[in-house]
Amino acid sequence: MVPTAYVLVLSAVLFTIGAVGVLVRRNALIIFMCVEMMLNAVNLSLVALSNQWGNLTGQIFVFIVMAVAAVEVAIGLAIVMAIVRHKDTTNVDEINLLKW
Amino acid sequence: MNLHLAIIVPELIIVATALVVMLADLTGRAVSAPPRWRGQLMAGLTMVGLIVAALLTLVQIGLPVQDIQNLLIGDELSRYLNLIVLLAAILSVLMAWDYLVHFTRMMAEFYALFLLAVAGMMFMGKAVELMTLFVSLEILSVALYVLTGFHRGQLAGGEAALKYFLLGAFSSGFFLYGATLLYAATGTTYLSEIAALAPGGFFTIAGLALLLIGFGFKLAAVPFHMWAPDAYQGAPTPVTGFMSVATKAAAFIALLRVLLATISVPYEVWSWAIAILALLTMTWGNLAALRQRSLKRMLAYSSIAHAGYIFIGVAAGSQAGMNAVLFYLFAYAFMNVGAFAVAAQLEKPEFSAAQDADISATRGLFGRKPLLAVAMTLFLLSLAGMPPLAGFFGKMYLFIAAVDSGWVWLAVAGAINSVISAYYYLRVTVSMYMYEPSEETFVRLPLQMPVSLAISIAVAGTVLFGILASPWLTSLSRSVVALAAR
Amino acid sequence: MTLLLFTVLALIALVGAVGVVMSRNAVYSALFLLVNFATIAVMYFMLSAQFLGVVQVIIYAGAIVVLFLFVIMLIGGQIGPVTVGGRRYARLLALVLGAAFLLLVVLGLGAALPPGEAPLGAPQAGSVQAVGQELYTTYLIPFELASILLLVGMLGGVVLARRYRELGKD
Amino acid sequence: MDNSGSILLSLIIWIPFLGALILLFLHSDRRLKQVALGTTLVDFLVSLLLLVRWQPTGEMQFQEFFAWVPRFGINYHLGVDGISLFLVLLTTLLGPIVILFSWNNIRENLKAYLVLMLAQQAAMLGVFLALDLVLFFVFWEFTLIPMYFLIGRWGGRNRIYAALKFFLYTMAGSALMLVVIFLLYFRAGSFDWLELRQASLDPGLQTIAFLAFALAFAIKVPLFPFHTWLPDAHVQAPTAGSVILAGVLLKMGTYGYLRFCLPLFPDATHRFVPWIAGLAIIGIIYGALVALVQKDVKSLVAYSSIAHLGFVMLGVASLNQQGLSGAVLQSINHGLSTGALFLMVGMIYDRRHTRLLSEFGGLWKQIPVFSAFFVVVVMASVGLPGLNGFIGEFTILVGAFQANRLWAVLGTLGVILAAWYLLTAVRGMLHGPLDNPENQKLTDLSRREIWVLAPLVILFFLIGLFPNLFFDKINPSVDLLIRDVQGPALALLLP
Repeated sequence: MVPTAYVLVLSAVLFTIGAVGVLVRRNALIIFMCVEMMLNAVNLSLVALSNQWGNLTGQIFVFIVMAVAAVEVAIGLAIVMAIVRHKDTTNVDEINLLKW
Repeated sequence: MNLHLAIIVPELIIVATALVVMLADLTGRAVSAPPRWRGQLMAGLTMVGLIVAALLTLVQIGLPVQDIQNLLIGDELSRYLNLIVLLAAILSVLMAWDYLVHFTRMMAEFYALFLLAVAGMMFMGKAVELMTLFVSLEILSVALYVLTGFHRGQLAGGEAALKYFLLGAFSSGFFLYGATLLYAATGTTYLSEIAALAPGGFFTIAGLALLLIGFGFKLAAVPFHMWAPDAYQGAPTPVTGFMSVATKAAAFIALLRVLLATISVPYEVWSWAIAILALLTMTWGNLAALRQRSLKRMLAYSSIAHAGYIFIGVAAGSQAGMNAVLFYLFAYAFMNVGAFAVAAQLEKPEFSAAQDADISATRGLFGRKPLLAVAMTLFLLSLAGMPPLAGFFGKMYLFIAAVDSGWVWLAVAGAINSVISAYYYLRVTVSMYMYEPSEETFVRLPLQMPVSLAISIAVAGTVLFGILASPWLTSLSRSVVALAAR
Repeated sequence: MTLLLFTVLALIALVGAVGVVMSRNAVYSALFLLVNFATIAVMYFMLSAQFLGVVQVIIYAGAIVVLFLFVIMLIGGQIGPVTVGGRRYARLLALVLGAAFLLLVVLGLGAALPPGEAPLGAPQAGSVQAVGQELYTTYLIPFELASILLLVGMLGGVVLARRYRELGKD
Repeated sequence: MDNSGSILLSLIIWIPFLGALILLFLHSDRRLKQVALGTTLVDFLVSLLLLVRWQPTGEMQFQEFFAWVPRFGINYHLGVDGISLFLVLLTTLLGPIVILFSWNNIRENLKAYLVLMLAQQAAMLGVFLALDLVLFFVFWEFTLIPMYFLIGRWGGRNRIYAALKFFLYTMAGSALMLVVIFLLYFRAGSFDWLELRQASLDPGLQTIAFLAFALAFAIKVPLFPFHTWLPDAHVQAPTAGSVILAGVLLKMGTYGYLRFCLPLFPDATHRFVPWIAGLAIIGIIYGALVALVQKDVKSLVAYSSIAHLGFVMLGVASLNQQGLSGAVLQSINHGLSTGALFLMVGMIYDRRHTRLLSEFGGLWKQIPVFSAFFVVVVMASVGLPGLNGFIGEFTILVGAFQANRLWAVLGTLGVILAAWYLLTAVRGMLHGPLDNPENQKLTDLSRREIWVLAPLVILFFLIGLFPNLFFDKINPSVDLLIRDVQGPALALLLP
């Protein structure tokens, strides 16, 4: 069996990679993918903890997070599309009408 | 199972109103009613829903605390939050009433999303379980992302939405991780159980820290504020007014609930974190506002600064501090939505958000529209914290609470910040009173009835709330919990 | 045995994650994301969360990544390879912050968790029935709230996707 | 006759506010002016009732009490004693005078102007009458708002700078005071002046509180290094604004020292009194020297204010009966005489649209009534025996002499300098040949203008000849104040 700690550490590493990705990348789509990766990393923790504690709360939480992620993706990509129709870039540095 | 559904009747009414608005729109289209007429109908329906919800909330005040399966709680805190959110929403809908027709035909969608955002905030104020809290937070966030980008005719709106969305989603990640760590510490997501188990140690502290980051983003606290000026500037002005007040209110209440649950983290630890956040937020917000030329962007930075002031009350942690936070949020709802309402009247319809009304657009406003100028002056002076306006009393209660809890330096920093902020608020009054109207001066004429009503209500609130609300403050104090003595 | 499998999966997930961040082309990022999601789905099965494993495949791999790819393809010609961020100091800062965060969390986790293996629930713990039972009783409210959230998402999608027309031209 | 439980003080404060509200609904200029003048006159007459029903005691009287925010013990608590009595009367007297003065020379936005004047008056009265620290602070800060707009909208060429400087300076000064008020509340348990006066605060708190209060008041007075807002504000303000500024607003600072700093923080007072005296003396000499070289009459009067207020502060610093009584009386004197000076400068400015000394000369031949009034006003300001200024300055110097001889000597130097620059002004304006053709068309004072000045001149003589009418009411309160200040210090000397 896999010790919970290992899963949590993996999850923390994935979360950090995602967070760093958000900070270093300038492409809105990739930033967004990194955010999704962060949510996923947390989900992994939740599932492992659900086992650790022997209740289903963590798994329910994951289910809820998936719904949230789905909505966020729908809205986020729609926003990106709306912008691209105006201006042909997804590079957030080029989107500089307002200061970043 | 305890399903006291009565406690969420106001929320349900808001959600139902959103559905009614959409259905009414379909009907309106079916009979091909003219767009303007449809817009009035939507706004009217929204208004009715908001007012009914507010009345029901008023009826609930004083009732005993009840909960639904320990997930949602109907206590005084949540009822006062409802009132703050609904007040801001009512004023903003009045503001949007005639503003919307300038840039969109999707009135029904606007009002429906607006109502759902309101519902999300109200649920957030009631949520006492981390999943429920998270979903409520997402409801209001997603609705606001869309509302921010609602002005489809301009690039700035879309960009504001994108930035708001990306950083909002980013912060959701932190929020979620924080919640997960609290679950890791206790094996439960119920705040009451987390508080009862009260485990100390790494998980709780780290969980609270990550949740604080998440809340920091939502509250636009420095250094998590990068999205706020753009989102506030790019959003349609009624949305800006609404979200600058109501989102803050909901997030602060949720923050209080989380702090109440993480009982094992010592007061000395988290209050210092909050105090530093308060100091950074108000100082940076005010300093950045000094340099702004756009009226809306200046108000955006000012609302960052105001989150800093409110943090002072949280750092105090006492019952007086919590009272002060609620009191300030009420005062803030009047004065800030009022200020944005006036700002909205100074925008030319063809303005895109990237070049919205400069401060110079208020030049000589006193000569053109004296009443509008006087109203704006009252809002600005109140935001600066001048007596006898509501903003002064709000700050006063915050500072009293801070001094009571030993945070004298924080109160001093707040007072000094008020002086800094006075400079940029006064610049607007200088422009309004001490110059003659210029070419750039633009006032949307005629001033429509709904927005006049909104401004009048806001003026009345700004002037009278501070002076007359003292008995109310006493009743408030009975019901609000103290953090420090958790 | 399972530990070995876990290690392999973890490495794949990490490669996927790093790939998402480092890829020059958004399409590759999306594909790496798919790898990451898929390995996590397998891990869900290992952690006896069968229902979530299936949902993970359907929602993340099936819907979300596809949606990403779809958008990239739709606007793809225009974005091409996007260079990794401009400001060097900002990237450095992000890396330092990330490293510090990771160090803190991993150290803390090591200290906070007791050694030993996770007590495993019943084999059927994460089945559709079990999850469904909880979801529709104990956590009915968040579930219902999620439906409001989906309503918001639907409305938002409608608003954002509708082609913008100048007023007066419709 | 017991006068507690009367609502006289509330009436005095709220009548101008009520008048301002009524003004909002009027339209004709004539009616506006009539109502404003009527309001201020009624307010003045009501305030005279204070004299009628006055009790010969130094304690607070006409007290009103009403719990405002019970949770924090914030009350609507008003009261008046010998120290504030004449400041209140001065404020209500200057009200109708400045409105009468503004009768014809405010042409735009008369309504806003009058509303602001009335609001200003009400707020200043509130400052002098409030006995609750929070209430006091509310009025104190509120006084900024009308004056800011009066300067900024109706002021001179550099008005915006002056208005902003005035506002921000004063607000910055009082920011600390606000926090310290709360600190006092938690250490001493009350916002109420009467209770705080009974409480004995620990020395550390006294020092902090004294410094915070003293800073706010020093900016208002203004004491020497904090004075830089004053010349700007005074010179740029419209005449009526200058009169209110010099006549009443500055007195809020000296009053603050007398009412709060001295009795509430006696230990700290003793520690810092030499500093205050030092700054006051620097102010006296600096103000006088700078006034000497001014070319603009209004600037000259503005700088003379710094010098005169230095005198008042010297009296405060002497901490004895003569000094303090003199300070109270000299506050009134300065309000009357400098107010009159600003009015007369305003009158000549309305005619000639210049205030440069070099533009005038020989006015005595052309406008004798004006000149006569001017000489009397200047003499009052210089401190000619028989007029009010003499009484005030002399009493202060006696007090200062008892406290520290050097102070008195340096103060006397200030008197001489004051005579010098004011007489220079008189000579430059009234004497010499009437060689400027512009001045040959000048008209003398109108009947309205005489009405404006007459009450002030009458009071010069009244105070100058019968000072005890005033000292009788001031002294009992000053005695109580001295008991508060000296008590702990004397107690320290005892074994």
